[in-house]
Amino acid sequence: MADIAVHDVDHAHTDHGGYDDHAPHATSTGLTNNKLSMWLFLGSECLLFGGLISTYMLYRGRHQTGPGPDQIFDIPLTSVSSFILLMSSLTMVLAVNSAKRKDDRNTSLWLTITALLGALFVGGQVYEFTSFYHEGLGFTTSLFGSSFYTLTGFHGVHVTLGIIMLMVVVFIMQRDRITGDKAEVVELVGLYWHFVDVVWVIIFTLVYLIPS
Amino acid sequence: MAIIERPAAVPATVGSVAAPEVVTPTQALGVFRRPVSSSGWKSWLFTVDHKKLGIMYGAVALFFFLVGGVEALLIRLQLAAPDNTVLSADQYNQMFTMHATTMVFLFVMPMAAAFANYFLPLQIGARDVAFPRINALGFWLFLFGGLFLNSSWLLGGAADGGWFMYSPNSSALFSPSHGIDFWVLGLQITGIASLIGALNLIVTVLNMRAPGMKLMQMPVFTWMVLVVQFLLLFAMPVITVALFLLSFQRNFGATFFDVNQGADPLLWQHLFWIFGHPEVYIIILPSFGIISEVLPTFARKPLFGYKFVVFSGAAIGFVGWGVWAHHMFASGLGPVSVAVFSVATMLIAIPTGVKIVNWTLTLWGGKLWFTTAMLYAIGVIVLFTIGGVSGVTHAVAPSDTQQTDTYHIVAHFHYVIVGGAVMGLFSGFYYWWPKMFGKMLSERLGKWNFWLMFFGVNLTFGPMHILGLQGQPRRMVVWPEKLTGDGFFDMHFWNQVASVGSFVIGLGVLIFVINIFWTWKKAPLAPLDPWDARTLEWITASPPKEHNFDRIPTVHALDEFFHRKYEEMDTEDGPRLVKVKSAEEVLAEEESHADAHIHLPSPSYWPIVLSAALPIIAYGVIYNLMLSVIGTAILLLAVFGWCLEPSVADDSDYDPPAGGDSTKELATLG
Amino acid sequence: MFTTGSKLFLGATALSIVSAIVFGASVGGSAGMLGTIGLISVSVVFAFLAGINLFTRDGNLAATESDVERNAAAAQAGVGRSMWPLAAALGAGGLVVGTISKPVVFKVSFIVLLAAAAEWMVQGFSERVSADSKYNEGIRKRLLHPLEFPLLASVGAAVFIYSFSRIMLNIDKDAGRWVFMVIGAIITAVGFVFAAKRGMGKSTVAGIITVGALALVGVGIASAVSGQHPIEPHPAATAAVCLGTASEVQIEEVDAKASQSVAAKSNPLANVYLTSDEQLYALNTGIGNVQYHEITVPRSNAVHVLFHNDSAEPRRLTVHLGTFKAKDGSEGSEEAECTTALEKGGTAFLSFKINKSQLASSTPYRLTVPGVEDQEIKLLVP
Amino acid sequence: MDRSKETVSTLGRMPSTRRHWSRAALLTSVGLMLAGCANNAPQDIFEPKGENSKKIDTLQRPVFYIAGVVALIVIGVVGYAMWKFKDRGQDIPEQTHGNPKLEIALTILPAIILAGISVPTVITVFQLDKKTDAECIINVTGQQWWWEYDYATGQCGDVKIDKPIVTAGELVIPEKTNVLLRITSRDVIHSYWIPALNGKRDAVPGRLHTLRMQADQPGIYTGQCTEFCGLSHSRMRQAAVALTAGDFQKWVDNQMKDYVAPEAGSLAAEGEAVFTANCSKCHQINDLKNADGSPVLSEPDLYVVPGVAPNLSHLMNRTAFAGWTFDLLTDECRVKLWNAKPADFGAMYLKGITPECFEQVALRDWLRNPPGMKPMFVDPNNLSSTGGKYRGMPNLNLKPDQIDQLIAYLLGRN
Repeated sequence: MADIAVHDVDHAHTDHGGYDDHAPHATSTGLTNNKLSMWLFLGSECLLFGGLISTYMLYRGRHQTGPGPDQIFDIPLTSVSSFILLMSSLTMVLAVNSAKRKDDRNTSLWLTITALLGALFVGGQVYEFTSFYHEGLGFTTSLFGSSFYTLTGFHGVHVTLGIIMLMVVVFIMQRDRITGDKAEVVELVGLYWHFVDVVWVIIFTLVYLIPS
Repeated sequence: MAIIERPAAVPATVGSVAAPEVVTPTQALGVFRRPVSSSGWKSWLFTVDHKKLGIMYGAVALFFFLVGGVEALLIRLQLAAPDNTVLSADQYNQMFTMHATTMVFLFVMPMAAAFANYFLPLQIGARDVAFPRINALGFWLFLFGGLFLNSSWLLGGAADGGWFMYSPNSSALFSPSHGIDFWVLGLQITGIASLIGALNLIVTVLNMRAPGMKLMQMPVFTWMVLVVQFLLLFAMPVITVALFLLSFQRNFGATFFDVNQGADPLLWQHLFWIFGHPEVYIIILPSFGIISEVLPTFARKPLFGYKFVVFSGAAIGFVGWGVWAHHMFASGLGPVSVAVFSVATMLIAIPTGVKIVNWTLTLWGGKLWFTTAMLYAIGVIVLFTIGGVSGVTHAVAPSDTQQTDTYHIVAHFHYVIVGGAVMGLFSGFYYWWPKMFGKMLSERLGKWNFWLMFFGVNLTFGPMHILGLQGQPRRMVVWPEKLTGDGFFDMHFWNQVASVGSFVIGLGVLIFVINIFWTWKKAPLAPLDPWDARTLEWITASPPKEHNFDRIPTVHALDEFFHRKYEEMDTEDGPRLVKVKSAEEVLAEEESHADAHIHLPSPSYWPIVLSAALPIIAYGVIYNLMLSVIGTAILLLAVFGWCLEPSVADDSDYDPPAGGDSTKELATLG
Repeated sequence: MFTTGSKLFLGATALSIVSAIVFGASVGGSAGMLGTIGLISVSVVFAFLAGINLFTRDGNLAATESDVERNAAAAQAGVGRSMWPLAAALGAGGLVVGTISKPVVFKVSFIVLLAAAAEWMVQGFSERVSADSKYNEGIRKRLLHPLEFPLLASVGAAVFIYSFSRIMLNIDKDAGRWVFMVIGAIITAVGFVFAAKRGMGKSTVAGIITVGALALVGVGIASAVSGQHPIEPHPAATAAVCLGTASEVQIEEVDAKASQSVAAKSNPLANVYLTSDEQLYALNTGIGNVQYHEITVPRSNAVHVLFHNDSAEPRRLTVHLGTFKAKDGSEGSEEAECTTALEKGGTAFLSFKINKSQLASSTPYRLTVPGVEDQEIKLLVP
Repeated sequence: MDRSKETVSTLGRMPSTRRHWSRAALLTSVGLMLAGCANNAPQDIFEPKGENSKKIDTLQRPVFYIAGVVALIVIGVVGYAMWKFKDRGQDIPEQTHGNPKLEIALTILPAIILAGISVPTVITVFQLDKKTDAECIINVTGQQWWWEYDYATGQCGDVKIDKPIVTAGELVIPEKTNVLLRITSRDVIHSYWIPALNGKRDAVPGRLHTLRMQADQPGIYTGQCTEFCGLSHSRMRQAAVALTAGDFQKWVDNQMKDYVAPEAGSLAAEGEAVFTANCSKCHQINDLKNADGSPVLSEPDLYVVPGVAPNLSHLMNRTAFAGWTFDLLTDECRVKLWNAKPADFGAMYLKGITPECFEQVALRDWLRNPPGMKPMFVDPNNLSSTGGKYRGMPNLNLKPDQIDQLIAYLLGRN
């Protein structure tokens, strides 16, 4: 999983190309290199989650031992956490907005709020996993256990990395280390954050809602 | 890589307080300085220059080519006699697994990456790739991943499940050594290298083309590399998922392929081949690109049907996603899937055929100059055609159920991969060597090299068609003196021919290695434009300067360089092409308008540090998770060190330090 | 003479050797072994670093000239305040406490000590880099930010996440949802309020958010200490349940909210149908529409059967896996496995493996549906 | 590549002495080399012997011809262009960028050829997958490194099977009958392939795949596991034996017959005791009784990973053992059986392994040290990954006299 950290951070942040620093927008597509690569990276991520979701769907209902999804899912709780994650997309939009208006104070504020909401979501997931484990669904218990924990775990790791990225942007902004285009950095993290949210909506629908 | 434009050096004083002869920061900081050297071993270790990285990619890939070649020779030695005992069954299984893995992941792919790295920015008139440090990271990940993978030989045996690693044979129950763990994690590491490389090159091509260069004016090599990068971008995550599932199963007890828990082993096959079939095109398309550069150059006319070649390349890349199950015709998919994938597979023969037709028609009516590069390119047309038509025979699904997993398939894909991909890469070596090193590979040795390889390939893989059609399955450690029950089956002759052939190929490769050393030590400097070439990479010095172009060329046409050299003149005999300028004159004109401000990124420690962390994590997964924790700490440190590092080195990093009021900006983030 | 850096590393070497000895002597077992080895490797590393420092004179030939050292501006400037000695002392104290109390205290103290030492070292080092304190600060940041930022972010996130999940585990399950929602709402609302109130200073905002987060962490720690609400494991289907001899309550628990569908239906050995008039038959894979009441099952083979319930009653499919003598020769009881009870139209996989020939079992292998009389599918196991 | 049928089929089966002849060919001439390649190859995919493989053959033969012709044309054109347009000092050619009409034509041409191929392909795919006309069902299960056949109860062609038959290595089927194999595996993926009768089909654990088999006339048709399956992949072979309906009835009757106990006091009777003590842990011999009259039940699930070992009740009715890798017939008898006319084949085959045709060497070697003959995962010190179970047959350290006794006993298992 650590390697995912590598991609994420690489693409969220930047390197300077061979082109002159003073004209960062002189690209053939009009998108900056960073933004283009973030889009491409997210495209690639789609297939990562596509593979994991397919694995889960293939094995749906094929577990032999241990509790099944309908027996352990706590749909109201997960609905709340899904809603909280969606709210964090809203606060992320506000952060991007503030960043575009060069409003440092509110950018930091909204980034922090987004990170807190994300952390709340992950906290809910940790709680959920702990409960499931005590209810008899371990990682190695059944096909359902393995594929469920792998899929949602990968998503949880993505959210966690997103939180770390948000926090680091806040730190760096506090210490005035961004001298480039702040708005773009915030926007890149935002793109990633929205992607992770959208993936969750898909997971929530396919994994939690459909079998019940 | 040095920064071209540095602030004027100021006296080495720092600080406003008293004491004029204070310790200068650079001296006090010692090893914490950022690397800035542009020569010496440090300049290679910490470089972010796409050309240096390209050369390192190439050198390491060649090394792994030799490793994979030795493995192949051992395999053929084992199969040179009935019931042979050169290798034990276990060793043989490791050998063919690692031969395939090494050749695919550690030779052909990175060798293509080497050419792409070196020539793609040059061909589109860029000063570097979009993300130079990520480029460096990609190389180091590939190197460390490859070394990690091969370290399994010394640590209890390499992977023994075949490169396709079908479950459940790959589970710990059936393969208890750590070999497969090394394989999984090693491929995971090199996979990251491919993925970030893909991001980088796509952005480079889409965003950083020289002024005036439209997409349809890009050289075909660039085009094919672009298609390949898109394939990588979408294929790598799929194999990543498959590898994660497998390693979770082997290392953490997950149940993904545990049949007793109700799992379906075909899941692995689907995931593997959804990656694996695009992988075939990932392997072959760069070589198609190379010969699409070489053929026009030595036929002295543009590529016939440029648009058709480009679109057929893109079509191959696209349709390549819809044919993965043709590797699984015998897996029991059901008739509907088999029929659909069978027809889809036939479809892909059409764009491939288009390419062959266009290459042939490029030769037609040309003025053919048979250099070694040209011979290799023509060799690709011939051998790939043979591999292609035998491919059509297995697109026919019922026929494939007779042929799959026999030597007929081995023959087919070796004609495609050795005859198509590897010969194309060799064409690239001979064509671009003078550009990369300023010296030409010996043509005399080159011809020997080519003919030995050409005959060797046919001698090795031609007979395998017959063996396969006679029913010899693949991956057999021995073929017996007599098969049970009949006693007549004669596999001796063609197996022995194939073994002899493999050593002929080996000899050819040896001559190539000799050629490299001869060229390095003895060869004179090459002329600026030895082949009368056609594309942008030749409008600069050989080897190119660090910043590639003194002035970024403005592009007006496909084959820009050719059109700067030649113009159509009216003569008594009608219009004729006449050389109006020499390459030197073209270059001189460019240099006389050199850009005043050129910024290049500085070298960095972080790529190599970051990539070193991954094998540590991987060893930890296999032996002790504490090691992984340490690796992760190094990883985090490197990632953030990376992010907080300015693209251009601080003045104080230079010796003597520049200091003063630097105007240099930090990277966009931190 | 010893340079500043090498003094530091020599001290660290000595300290780690001593702690290795103390630790090795006091903690036994494999953990002790591991820890001792770790500490010894740490001391080797420190010794190595000390050696390098001695050899390179801190990377600076001039540093050996005592004049320069004494005259360097930084050497004369007052040393700034530092929290690291305090942290290091705390860590060292905790280390000692840890060796005699809980290992977690030891681990945490060790990490604190390590972090403090690293910070202290770099700070001390950077303060002597040059005469320009601003520049020195820059050096410190350059060295430490890559470490501090991700560590602070991930540790912060981890503590927050952990605390919140402990709260959720501590309080009642139903109340948890509300708490979850309320905390989320508060965070969002606070965001909007602060965003609107531009008059508030940055530090006020940061302070309030920090206090809030700390409160949550505090409650979390308290919750962790007080334990978690009871979570019952789901009962698994036992032979008694499958054979219908278990109590009603047990059976109901097993069937509670059972899954009714499977996504992939490829290649089971047979599809078993219970028709609406409660007739049981099997379709053998690979053979058209012939209804079977007898299936030959190879031994030791993981067999998947797909059960479709078309009867109006909730029904389960049970496979009777035979009765075997126990090791001591006594007669055993019949073994069985089953699906959960399916509603009408539900499908479920039943997987089983029969290892012994039918001769070995005193009862026949067969598929039945509890509650449906006289319907069975014989399993022939040669 | 495009090997035509002519060379293969006209030469027919060649006696084994010709092998040396073909070795000489190796050194002499190209023509002789081709003859060498056309040496008798029982797994040649161009020699179909049943309805299904003939369908494949009819489909693939023209494809091979077309493929060959296309390759020759391309290579010919390239060769001609190389000669014709060699640099002889001519002008630099006109910089033409192509000819769209020609391009489109040359794109459509292969499309038409492929469309022509694809229609019969799809039809054949569905024909070969037909499952509704089976006249006999046999479960085929692969494991490391041999095949087990379970004959399900019911009709098989004209023959009624009353109780399940379990055999290994050699699949016996009635001729001219649509047999449906239901293929699966107990451990890793294997692939069942009898080239003369049909294409291959993977044996995937947890899945059941079907494969049609039909043989036009009595005979023995060999094949090999074609999915890589571990250490002894190359020593996992199989054969299908087709018999006339009458002969098949006899074969079934023989499988059903009661256990023939060896004469008391004979060498074979001692062998029975050795077998019960050592071999019966894994290998089943139907109706073998303990001294107290209770049935001897094998429990391979306790000792080997796949949980089964070959049923040896009628070992001497098969012509090879250990994954159908080592012969039980002497060379001479094997050649006779193999070259038997279809009409005589059944009788000869049903005789089984008679003492005069019994090739003892391989079986003795096998009993002495199985892993020495066939690499298997049976090192008793290295079984941690399998929970103490073997993958394959371990060395039982039998003494020479025990081997003699066992051989005598097994010779009676027909």
